Amino acid sequence: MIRTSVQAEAFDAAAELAALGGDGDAGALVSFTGLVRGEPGSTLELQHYPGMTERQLDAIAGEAAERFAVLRGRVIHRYGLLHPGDAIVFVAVASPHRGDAFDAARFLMDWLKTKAPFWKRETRPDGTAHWVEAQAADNEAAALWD
Amino acid sequence: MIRTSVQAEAFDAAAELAALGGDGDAGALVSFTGLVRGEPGSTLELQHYPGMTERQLDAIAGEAAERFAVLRGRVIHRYGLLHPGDAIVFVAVASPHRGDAFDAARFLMDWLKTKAPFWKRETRPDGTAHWVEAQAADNEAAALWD
Amino acid sequence: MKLNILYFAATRDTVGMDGETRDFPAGVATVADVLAALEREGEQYRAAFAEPSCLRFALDQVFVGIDAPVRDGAELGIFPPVTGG
Amino acid sequence: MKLNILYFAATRDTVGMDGETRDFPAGVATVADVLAALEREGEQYRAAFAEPSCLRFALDQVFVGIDAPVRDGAELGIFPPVTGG
Repeated sequence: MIRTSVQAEAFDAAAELAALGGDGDAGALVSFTGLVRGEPGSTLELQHYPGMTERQLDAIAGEAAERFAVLRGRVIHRYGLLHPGDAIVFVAVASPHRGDAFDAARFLMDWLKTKAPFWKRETRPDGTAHWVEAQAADNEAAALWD
Repeated sequence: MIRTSVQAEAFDAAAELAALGGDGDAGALVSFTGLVRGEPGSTLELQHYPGMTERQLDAIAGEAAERFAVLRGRVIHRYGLLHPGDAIVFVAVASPHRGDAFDAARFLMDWLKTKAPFWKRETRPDGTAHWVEAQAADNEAAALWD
Repeated sequence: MKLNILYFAATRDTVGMDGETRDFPAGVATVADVLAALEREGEQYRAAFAEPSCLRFALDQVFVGIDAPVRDGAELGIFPPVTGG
Repeated sequence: MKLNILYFAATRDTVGMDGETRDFPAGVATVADVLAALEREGEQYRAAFAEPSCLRFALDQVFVGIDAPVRDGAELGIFPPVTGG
């Protein structure tokens, strides 16, 4: 019901969004697109844990479908080399009413941030690189759904 | 900063979304699309208060930009005759972080629902028609932002 | 005192017109006074304004309460609670 | 007891490899035991596991705590807190 993908390729958020609308069952469609922030010339590399990533995305999607009224949904997470402005992650949910669509999309993102095995490595234009640190705020956001 | 439109014509949610992404300043892009619910053959007519509608949408957009970290945003509300599955309203917000993007989009929708002068009239396949009643839940949702 | 009154949605259907420009006698000072004056004009107004708590008002396109003062030349919108979005 | 160990992100960089299959002696019963055994093998492990509270673990691709029991043939992932999304 909420289809998930892990891929290196770019995705077409527009086409994904259009596919979820339906023909009268959904009153609300919420999408979240996560984008690479950074100055021109910087890059972001996303590493992930093949196999576990797919399992976790499906588990998170299943939990969302159980907690909220979700008619259709979509989760796409990219890995590999990305540039500022590139889309990293896409979450979209179609629901009868807007409360469930907003809640489910936000839940998916909050859980993805803390439960999907991805790691970001940022390289600045001058060539220095570092692994992005996990944010306490992300754990707090995820904990609100416990 | 949050551009608003009131129009009878359909809009291209994909193009609107793509226009908000930016090139590295935004980390989060949230969109909400409101769709016509109903069985095949039913229709929805949206009446509005020309002049006041534009003023209210701009006021609501201005309030959202003041309350949340919004880099770019878009609000489109349609009027006229619509069919099940048609998009009625589109709200999208680009922010540095996902909390602001989600909050701003939800705020825009909650205020639109209670402060923008639109009225929905539903016609069933058998020809019976009625004005849609305002929902107490919508007032409660809007009041949470007071 | 002249007002340009606009009706919307079910209120428009019950009153039977989109709007009207009307002269009101001295003493009509608030939105509530306007409603009362119109109710004296005919059954369609009495039906449309029967439950004022279910009506909303805008003066010059800004939401106001039923006790808001009206002034000559203003645009007064009368309509049910909004249902857009 | 044989384990297929996978390292990711900064942990991978510090250990210096993507992963390894290793035999552990009897008595290595938990994730914590595995870390201790590896730390005896070399400086790169001691550096990578210096702050175990900053590590996360997955057994057969399911998150577990540091006290989780390991079993022969399992896949053990060792990595920093995730930062996707």
